[in-house]
Amino acid sequence: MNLHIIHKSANTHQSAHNALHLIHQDDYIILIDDGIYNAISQTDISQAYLNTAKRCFLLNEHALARGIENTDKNFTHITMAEFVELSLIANNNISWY
Amino acid sequence: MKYLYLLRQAPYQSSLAREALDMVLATAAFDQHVQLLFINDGVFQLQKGQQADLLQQKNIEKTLQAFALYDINDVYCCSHSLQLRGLTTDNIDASAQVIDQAQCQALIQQADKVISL
Amino acid sequence: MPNSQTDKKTLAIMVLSSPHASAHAQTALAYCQSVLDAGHQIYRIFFYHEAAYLGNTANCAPQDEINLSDRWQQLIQKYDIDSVVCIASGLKRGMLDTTEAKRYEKTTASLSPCTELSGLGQWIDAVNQTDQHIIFGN
Amino acid sequence: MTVHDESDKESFDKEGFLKNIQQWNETMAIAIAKAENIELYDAHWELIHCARAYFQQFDISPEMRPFVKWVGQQLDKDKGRSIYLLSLFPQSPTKLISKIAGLPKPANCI
Repeated sequence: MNLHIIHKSANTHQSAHNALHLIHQDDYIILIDDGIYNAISQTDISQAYLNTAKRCFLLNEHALARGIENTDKNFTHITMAEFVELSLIANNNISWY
Repeated sequence: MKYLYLLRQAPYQSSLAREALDMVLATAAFDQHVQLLFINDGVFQLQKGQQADLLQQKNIEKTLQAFALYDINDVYCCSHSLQLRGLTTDNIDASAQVIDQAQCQALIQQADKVISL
Repeated sequence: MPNSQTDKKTLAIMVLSSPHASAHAQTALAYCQSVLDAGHQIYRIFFYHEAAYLGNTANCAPQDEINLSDRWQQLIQKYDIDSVVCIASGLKRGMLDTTEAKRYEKTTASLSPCTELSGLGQWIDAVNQTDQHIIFGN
Repeated sequence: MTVHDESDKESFDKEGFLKNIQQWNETMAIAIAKAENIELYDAHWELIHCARAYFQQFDISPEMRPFVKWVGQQLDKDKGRSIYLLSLFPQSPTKLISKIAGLPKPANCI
């Protein structure tokens, strides 16, 4: 399992879309920073992530900081401590910024 | 150790493309096995005919020619990225091997260390 | 090599963002704190590209704003973490220690003494020696 | 000895590197080499020109291993060995050759 870390909003940065091409069916993704906006429900990008990756996470405190509550329920909210553990069990962390 | 670099940056917009190449060359200079995947706007680094001196910048295309001296021979380019940008193999450096999505993913799977820049 | 007695791991961390260009330098700081809180070990932090500015001692933040360079330097000191500002990135951006200030005939050494200027070899070494590496972009 | 004499202060920095590499010429190379206690013979010049060609060709400064390979390709296989470079430019050959050949001062990056 590789962990794809998505930092940017798909609305402004192509990198959020570009990640899709390299996400393997066994890979996980986590949305952090402005990547959080990509989890908003019923957006094309949120569905694309959910259809591509094995599991999708988002960093809860970054969602709260932005006041974002309407995220797709299939994204698992995790803490920074859980993000750390996730990044440590991955074969590689692949950052998209 | 097998390193795979994902080179995603267009050459002259910021200094990151150049600094990524510096990292690539340093990795090779430290006797690590280096593989490169030019992907997304990174494929523009492979574009032929760059005249970076017009921007008073160092020429990325020239630096790519030094790969062989560093024993960097596994240079790949994402076909999907080329296609989206209206490029063909005729436009890019001949040393890069054009590969499809499954091959890109396979490269990542078999690398020890993946570095995304 | 992974330590099989415990699940504690070693990490190499690269930061590419300056304090103000994006949120990533702050996210990286929170990540590092969380790594240490969990008892894992940071083998080395490598500040590359715009993150060279995180080694700056000369920036002054208003009292109601966070001074991210200071926070990084405090974390590094508190946990005695090995940290490196890439010398090529640093020199270009005016992050000089006393040796380099002398070498380039500049009057000010702006780099925090808690970090050092060194080459990319320190990053390659860190990636080779650790269980995991992670990059916080620009 | 780094700075050659008072009149050179404008052209060279404290370590004896040329400040403006556009100004480089062979006379300057001789002066820089002399300050490093090296007298330049044909074998030295060959490598100096080789380093300048490397810089022209790749837009990067020569590092030991790739440069050794380059010298082997450009000159003679027997010359493409680090021991040969060391015999002519002791201690740190690529740094010294870069200095004498008017290439950018290395950032001590490696």
